[in-house]
Amino acid sequence: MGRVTITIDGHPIEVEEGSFVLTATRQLGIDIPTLCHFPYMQPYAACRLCVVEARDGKGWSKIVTACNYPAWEGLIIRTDSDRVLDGRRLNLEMLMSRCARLPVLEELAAQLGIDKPRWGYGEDTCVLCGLCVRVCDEIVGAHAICFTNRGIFREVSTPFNLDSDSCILCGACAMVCPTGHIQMEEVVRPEIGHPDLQLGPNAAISVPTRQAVPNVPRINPDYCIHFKTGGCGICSSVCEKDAINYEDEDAFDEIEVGSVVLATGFKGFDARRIAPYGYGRYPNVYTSLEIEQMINASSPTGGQIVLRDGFVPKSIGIIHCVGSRDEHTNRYCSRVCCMYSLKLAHLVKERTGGEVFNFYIDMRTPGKGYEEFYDKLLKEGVHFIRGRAAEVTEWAMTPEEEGRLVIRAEDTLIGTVRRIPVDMVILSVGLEPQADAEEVGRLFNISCSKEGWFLERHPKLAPVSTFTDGIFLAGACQGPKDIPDSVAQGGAAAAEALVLADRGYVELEPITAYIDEDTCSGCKTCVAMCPFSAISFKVETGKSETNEALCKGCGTCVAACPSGAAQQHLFTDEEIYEEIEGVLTYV
Amino acid sequence: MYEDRPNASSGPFEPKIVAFFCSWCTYTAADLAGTSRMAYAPNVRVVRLMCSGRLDPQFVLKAFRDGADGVLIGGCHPGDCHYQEGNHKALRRYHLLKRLLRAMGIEEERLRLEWISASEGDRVQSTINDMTDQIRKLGPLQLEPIPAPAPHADAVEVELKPLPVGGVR
Amino acid sequence: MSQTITIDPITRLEGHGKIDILLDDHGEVEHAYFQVPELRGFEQFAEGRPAEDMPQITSRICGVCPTAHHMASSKALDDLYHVAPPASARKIRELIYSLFFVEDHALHFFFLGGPDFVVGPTAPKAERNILGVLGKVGLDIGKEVIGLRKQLRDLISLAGGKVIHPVMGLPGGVSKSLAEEDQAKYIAAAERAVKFGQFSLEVFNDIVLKNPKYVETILSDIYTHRTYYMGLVDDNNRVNFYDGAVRVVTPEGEEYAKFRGQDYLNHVAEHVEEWSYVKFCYLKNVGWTGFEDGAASGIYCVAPLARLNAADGMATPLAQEAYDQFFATLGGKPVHYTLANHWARLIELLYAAERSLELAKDPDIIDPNVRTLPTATPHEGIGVVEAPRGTLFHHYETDPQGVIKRANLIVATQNNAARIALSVDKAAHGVISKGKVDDGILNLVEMAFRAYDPCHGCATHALPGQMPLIVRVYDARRELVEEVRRD
Amino acid sequence: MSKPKIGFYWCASCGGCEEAVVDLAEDILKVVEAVDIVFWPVALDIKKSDVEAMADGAIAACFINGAIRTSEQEEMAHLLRRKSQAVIAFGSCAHTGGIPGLANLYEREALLRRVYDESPSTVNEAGTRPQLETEVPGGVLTLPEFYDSVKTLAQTIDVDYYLPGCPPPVKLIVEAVTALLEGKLPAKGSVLAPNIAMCDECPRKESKPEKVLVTEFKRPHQIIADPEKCLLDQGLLCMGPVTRSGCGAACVSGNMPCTGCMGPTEGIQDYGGKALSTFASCATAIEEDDVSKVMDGIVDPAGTFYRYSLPASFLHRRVRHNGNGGSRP
Repeated sequence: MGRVTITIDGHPIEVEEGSFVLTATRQLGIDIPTLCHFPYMQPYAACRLCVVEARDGKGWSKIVTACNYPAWEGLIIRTDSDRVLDGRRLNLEMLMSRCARLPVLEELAAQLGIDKPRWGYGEDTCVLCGLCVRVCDEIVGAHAICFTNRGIFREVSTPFNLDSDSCILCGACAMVCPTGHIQMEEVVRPEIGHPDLQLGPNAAISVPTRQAVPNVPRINPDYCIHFKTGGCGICSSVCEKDAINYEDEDAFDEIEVGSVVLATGFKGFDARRIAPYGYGRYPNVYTSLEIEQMINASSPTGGQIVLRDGFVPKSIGIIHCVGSRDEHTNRYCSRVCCMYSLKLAHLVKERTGGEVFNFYIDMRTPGKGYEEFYDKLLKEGVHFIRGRAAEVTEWAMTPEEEGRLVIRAEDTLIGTVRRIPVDMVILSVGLEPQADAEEVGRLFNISCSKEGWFLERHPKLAPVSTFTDGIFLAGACQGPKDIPDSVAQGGAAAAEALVLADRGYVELEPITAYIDEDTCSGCKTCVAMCPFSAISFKVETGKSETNEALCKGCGTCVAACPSGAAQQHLFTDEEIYEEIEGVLTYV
Repeated sequence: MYEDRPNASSGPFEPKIVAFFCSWCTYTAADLAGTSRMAYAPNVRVVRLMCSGRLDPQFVLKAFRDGADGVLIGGCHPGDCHYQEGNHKALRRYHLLKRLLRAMGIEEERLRLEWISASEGDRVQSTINDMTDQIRKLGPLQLEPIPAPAPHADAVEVELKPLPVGGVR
Repeated sequence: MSQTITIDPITRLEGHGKIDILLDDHGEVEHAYFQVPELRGFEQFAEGRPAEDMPQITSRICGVCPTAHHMASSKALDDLYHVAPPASARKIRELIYSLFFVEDHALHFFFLGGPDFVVGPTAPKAERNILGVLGKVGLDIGKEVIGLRKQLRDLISLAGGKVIHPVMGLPGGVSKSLAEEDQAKYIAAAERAVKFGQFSLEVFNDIVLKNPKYVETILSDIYTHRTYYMGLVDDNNRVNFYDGAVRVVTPEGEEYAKFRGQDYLNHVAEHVEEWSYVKFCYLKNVGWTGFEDGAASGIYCVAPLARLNAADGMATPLAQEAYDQFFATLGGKPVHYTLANHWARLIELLYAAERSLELAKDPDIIDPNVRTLPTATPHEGIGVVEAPRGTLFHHYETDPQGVIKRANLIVATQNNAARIALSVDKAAHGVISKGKVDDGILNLVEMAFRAYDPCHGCATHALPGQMPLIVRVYDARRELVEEVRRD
Repeated sequence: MSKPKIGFYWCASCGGCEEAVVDLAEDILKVVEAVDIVFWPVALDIKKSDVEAMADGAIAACFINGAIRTSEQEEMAHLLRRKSQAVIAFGSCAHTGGIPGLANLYEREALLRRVYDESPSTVNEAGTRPQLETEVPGGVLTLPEFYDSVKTLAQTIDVDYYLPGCPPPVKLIVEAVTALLEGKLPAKGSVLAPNIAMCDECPRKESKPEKVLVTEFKRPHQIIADPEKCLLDQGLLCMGPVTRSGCGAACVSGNMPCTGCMGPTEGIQDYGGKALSTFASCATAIEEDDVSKVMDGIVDPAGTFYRYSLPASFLHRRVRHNGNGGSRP
């Protein structure tokens, strides 16, 4: 089809021949009211509000619906002639007298200057625009809703008015419904603390987490209509780069590497483990990470600090050392909590203007500018109460505590127990090793500390190396540390890895096993011993021999060798006998 | 530092324990115990092996022969072996060796195997203290001395003089 | 002036024996004691060992007759596990055992006991040995002895892995079947052995029986004791080495008892003396009445002479002939002349040779199926065989895992211990007077002893060790007045 | 000029070693031609006094078999040491203690009790025990005393060479005597047998799989062993891998597992400890209780691994215990 030129209200515009007039008017920014129109769906011309006047300039003219009238060469359109407006008013008036007072209709009436329909109002809330039916058919593909009955009894419903099995609860019908005739009940309530993403409703297509790498959206098949019904596909039709690939699947790639940097990070302490703080029990007790999310400008709350009910808290309590420095959970200090708590205190105060109370054991602010930041907060009027919070409770003792959360804590500076009523409690959770640290450690043949942090080869001399050559550590997987430290360690680990890559060869410890040709009887006992297949039996010689490059020097084969033919450099039987004599003879 | 050596003076019986520690786990743990300033009984003398799988039962017997009252073997926890399964080998030998020692009239408690990971410095401490007490109660292991003959007077120059005779065949 | 003569130990026997001869003031023999000064206690350290290892462990009781212990032990294991070896295995065992008998008896006659007769009781000591024998009978024959012995022993190794301390014995059979191609070797060897057996008897005829002086010695009273005799016999009461019932005859030659090895405890008992480590066996139901012979004393005799006395004949033709000649010459059954053991031994040698020939030809011995796997839970097992030096009992008690809890061993020479003591005493009385002792005389004493071919390795399950003969004559104050040495 | 003087002597042995010498058969005559046997009690009447009369070191080489159990044997050993340039410990008993060395698992008293009191066939209400000295009419009878433990020859006198085996294989005896006559003996203290384990000469070597892993230890009477396949691979405790070669795999050719009479190769100080290590390592069990189950398949570790070498082992004998659980020499 070629291009044609049409004129709308005197503005010429070139459009695809046969494309609909409404599209052209929208391009020109000319507003034409519609109720039954939705892009990506076939025009339906049910509401008749988009009527315009079509002319050929030779005297012919006709009232048509813009949403489905095709463009042809020389077509002239008037969108605001009295004739057009009268038609719209009449159509709207008829809709109004069919329905109850609906905001959407009232608005249009106001625009078209109708104060009330001359035939009075009806009760219906549906304008029979058919959007719901069509979205369910054309886009969702669930075919769950349809029109039933005829004439004045026509209405939108599910077949036989029964709950439909084919409905996938996607909510598309409710979304497109112009009048709110269709309501969703309890399907996806946008709720703070969603399992997938701490905050906000989840979209079927979204960027998994902020600072995600790579930072691109991904489709969550659990929510995507396309994966449910094969329908929709709107995202692919709007994506100009056409980067949407529904066929893409999870895949495992094997990559040969010379060294590995482990940066598996940490796991936030599960605040539920400290019942008295009421996390999971009281809706307005949050973990620091949730607040971190909420406070982010791109969060559903747009960075506003709000309670579950959407109100802004007037006073906030921040409890430090949750899951740190605690006999019952973790004895170690998580090291980063003090500073991030201070940061949160600062931001929360800034955003809410409320009173912020910090409950701390000791304020640990080592490092550049940290202590200064603490001072700053003191000046800002953030409250600091020295003492571990005992509990968070709803049980009010005074009227002002009514309906609020009360933090009980001993103020060790003034030596009394205090009750601080707050609207919101933030728990500064500590850092813990990943749940699967043990397995990962095993996988890479490195060991974990008692707490489960990966063990470095030497705390001072080899802080990023491990006991296994070529395996390095970076970040919190090795122990609690803040971002600067993690970055620094990451750099160090990368450098260590580069050293190996650059050198191009590996140095073996000189502790490998060897087999004396002459005394080896070829009994093969050693062969089965070696977990690294470094020993093989040579049929030609009838003896076993070691491959020193593969040998890791455990010496198991040496201990098993029945004739002492196998020995280990630096750990020969003789040497060990001597050592035993040595350790036993000095007395 | 020499005074606190066990048996240094003819005081009450102080057991001598030889410990064979795997370099990756127990030996590191012993280091940790040290750097963590955990004091433990000075009765143990540690021999470092790369892996408990290197432990040849001969070493244990040799230690007993040379005056040890007890022998402690330390390795990585099962599944944690730096060399995958050296500690399993050690376990098998340990089981059989224990039965051998029983037959030889040596008390169970004198040989002990403990899985101690690199991070368990405290267990090195408790294990050593515990074992030392146990053996102090048992008393010294006194093996029959092995008779050693005086070397033959002219053993030194007994490089047998070649005999001026043809061979048998 | 009382004196003590010590013969310590007697040479040319396997094992360690010691004779003390006490003289009274007139230099007449007051009493002569036969002592065995050693003990090993296999019964004790068998405890805790796996039963199936006993055939190999007990064979270390004696390196001269390891095969005997090996067989007795294997039979005890059959009994322990209630399992019967297949015919093939049973025959292989007996074949090997018979071959062993041939070479062992040959060893004794030509190397140990023989010289006394072949060379002569009072011949110069330097000649009273194998080399002397060779001098007398000629080097070729010496070579034949050595050659045959080697051939037989190689064949024992072929089946038993080793000839000294074989390994073939297992409960329910033997560890290895015989290869078809090897059967011929066994037949050949057995035939050679039969010839050798006949030849040896001729040698005995020519050199001993044709020499009245020797015959007189054999018949002389100082080498005679009237005792009970014990030996293993087959269903027809003929001599058998490997299997059968234990038969005991009285000094008059009537059957006194016949019992299964399993019942040995009802018939055999051991007596302990302070002056010897060996225990002295006697017939339980007759009782221990001290060192005296006769029907009233439980003392009995085993080994070749006893076996011939205890049986009604030999199971093979040639041996049967010799058997008849034996009793005809020596005046009917039973023969009480200790020195007749040498002759009896050669008759047994011939029997063993003939028997091995029979078995070697038997098709069963190359049957590949040589084991019946035991299934029963072990508890107690007893095995008995005739060792060259007499009846041999092995008795084990185990836990359900087949680990030995208690072991009891009554060994060939031990049965003879009491009678040997009698013989030594009597011989000493007979040959020594006025305190006059010299080498020849002492040898006459030893002969009484050596005739039994005693093996004190066995007797005490002791470690044999030999010391040259020393005779010391002490006065009453036990100061050495004279010393005669015959190392 | 005179032929070199050779001596044979037996201490606490079963006589098998003597038989082994006799088994040289024709070779023995060659030996007799080549050397002058000056002492061999089992076969020759030669005086101890002659030996005493000899100049020290007059005997070129003396082959002593048997372990040392009595003072008598010890004296004799010392005498022969004096008279001999070279002493060769002949056979397992002299070398490592041998099977009688198993007696070191028990107390002498227990041994006497078992023999003279507990034996079912012994009638001894009086509880008579052999005495070192017994008064009898006209004199006193004496018996030598036994050491409480069995000693090896090297634990008694200085030994120059060892000829292992129970009994030593004829082939090795011949080689030793030849080397002796040709003056080609190795360094003092050597074992006159190949310093390589038996698997090397085992006819079944080929049949051994690349990885020998034993899931269950069998006992010889429990299975009918395949006469071709490696016995260890069939689950039998074959000591071949731990044991010196030189016997031509005699026991294995008898289709029975090696029991280790040839003793260990040079590197090994404690035969039993090493054997234990080897076989425990071959087991496959992982879980603690599986491990103990598999290991219990070896019913008698001490008696099996120290079958011939208990006196020569690090522990030497069973520890004697006093009441309080402590142990006393």
